[in-house]
Amino acid sequence: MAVKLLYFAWLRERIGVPEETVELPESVTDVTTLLDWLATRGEGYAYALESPEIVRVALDQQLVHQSAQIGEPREIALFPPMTGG
Amino acid sequence: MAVKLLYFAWLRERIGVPEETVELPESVTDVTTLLDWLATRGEGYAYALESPEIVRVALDQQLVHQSAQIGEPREIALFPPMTGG
Amino acid sequence: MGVTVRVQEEDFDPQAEQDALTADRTDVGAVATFTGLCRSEGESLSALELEHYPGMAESQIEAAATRAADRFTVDALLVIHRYGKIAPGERIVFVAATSRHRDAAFDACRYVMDYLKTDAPFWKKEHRVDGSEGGWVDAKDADDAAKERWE
Amino acid sequence: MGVTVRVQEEDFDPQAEQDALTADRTDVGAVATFTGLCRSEGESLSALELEHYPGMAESQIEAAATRAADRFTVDALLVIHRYGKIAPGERIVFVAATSRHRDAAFDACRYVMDYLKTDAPFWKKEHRVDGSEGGWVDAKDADDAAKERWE
Repeated sequence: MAVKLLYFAWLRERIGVPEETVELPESVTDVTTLLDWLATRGEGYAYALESPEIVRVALDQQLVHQSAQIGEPREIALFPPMTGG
Repeated sequence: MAVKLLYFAWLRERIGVPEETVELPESVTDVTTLLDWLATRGEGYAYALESPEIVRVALDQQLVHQSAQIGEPREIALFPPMTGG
Repeated sequence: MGVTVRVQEEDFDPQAEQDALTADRTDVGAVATFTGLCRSEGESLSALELEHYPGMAESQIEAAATRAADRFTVDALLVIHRYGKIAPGERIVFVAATSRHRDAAFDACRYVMDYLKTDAPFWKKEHRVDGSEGGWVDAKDADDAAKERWE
Repeated sequence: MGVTVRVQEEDFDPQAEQDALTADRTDVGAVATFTGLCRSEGESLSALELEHYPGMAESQIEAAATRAADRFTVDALLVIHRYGKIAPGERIVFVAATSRHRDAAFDACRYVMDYLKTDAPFWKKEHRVDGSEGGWVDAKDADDAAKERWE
């Protein structure tokens, strides 16, 4: 499944690109397996995801828990805790 | 003792004057006896003070309880509950 | 920490007042304001006429504002309260509090408003659209209760 | 009850925005506002650069504002949040709530600010006066706690 990944703030800086389209492998079923797989994609990814528990994930702009199933979203965003206001 | 009395809002309307200087009799020692005495000064006063418990009193611009001694203030103000803001 | 209180008949410019509190400052992160407007009460009122006790009005507002500024660590706290005849839609009162953080600014603003309602010597006479004599606005039990939440 | 949310790079005129909410209205008694300003952190910062997630930023703020407007019975609720590079002293965020009574206006304003802090996808990068690379502003536990008071 091809899906658009978006990265924000220091996740974007560490990974090195603001967005990319990737083919998710079968092993990726929920947010945890997504982050595990992404961390294997290179040094920047590993650095960005060294503390996966603090990474926030939104599927089609809806914030989800790390146990959430991925389903078939059009876009997946990864970002640090939000600091609005 | 001569003292300036100030009246506000519907107390002013009922009494008919915004202020006056009066000589307080010896019988007036605290706020309660002040209001009792004032109520005897005429029809407007009696009407204004028909429910003395809701009248607020300030001695030299300091709000006091009805049990407060009068002392020797320069001015005494009588008014309804305040509705600022 | 600066407390400013003005009791005046004329209207004012809230944004200019607020901007003056933060001018040349870069340590203020939060500005909370409250503006109280005259309501027409279902288009029945043509105006409210605010009577006040000069001198005591200023000192009572200053006392509440000073307590708020101390308690909530604000940088600046401004209160402007008008008197005289005020038409529906016009400003009656304005409170602005500045602080490093939002909680202090919100709390100070609200504290001042809660105390103003019951402790500031103002009284409001209604002027009716139909020309009949309006009454004096009654004090509300809800305003006494609002004040008590700070005690 | 109208909720308006704008996410934009350019600055705005808070008084004009506030006046628009009450224009031609005589049933609004209370307007509470909050303005969040960029702080220099002891003159160490030259700017904050706000990154945001377009689309989700608007929808998250709208969700919080709609909950606030329903829960506190406000007439109008406006939120403007800027992104891009913002210098110390400049506006970052503005919330204005109008209502018949002050409690609803204050509560709605504060509720929106509390949720914005933790639920709106914005991130702030520090630009330092000395030219060194600044870090990203960390999320605060205090902001999580502030949000929880509404739950």
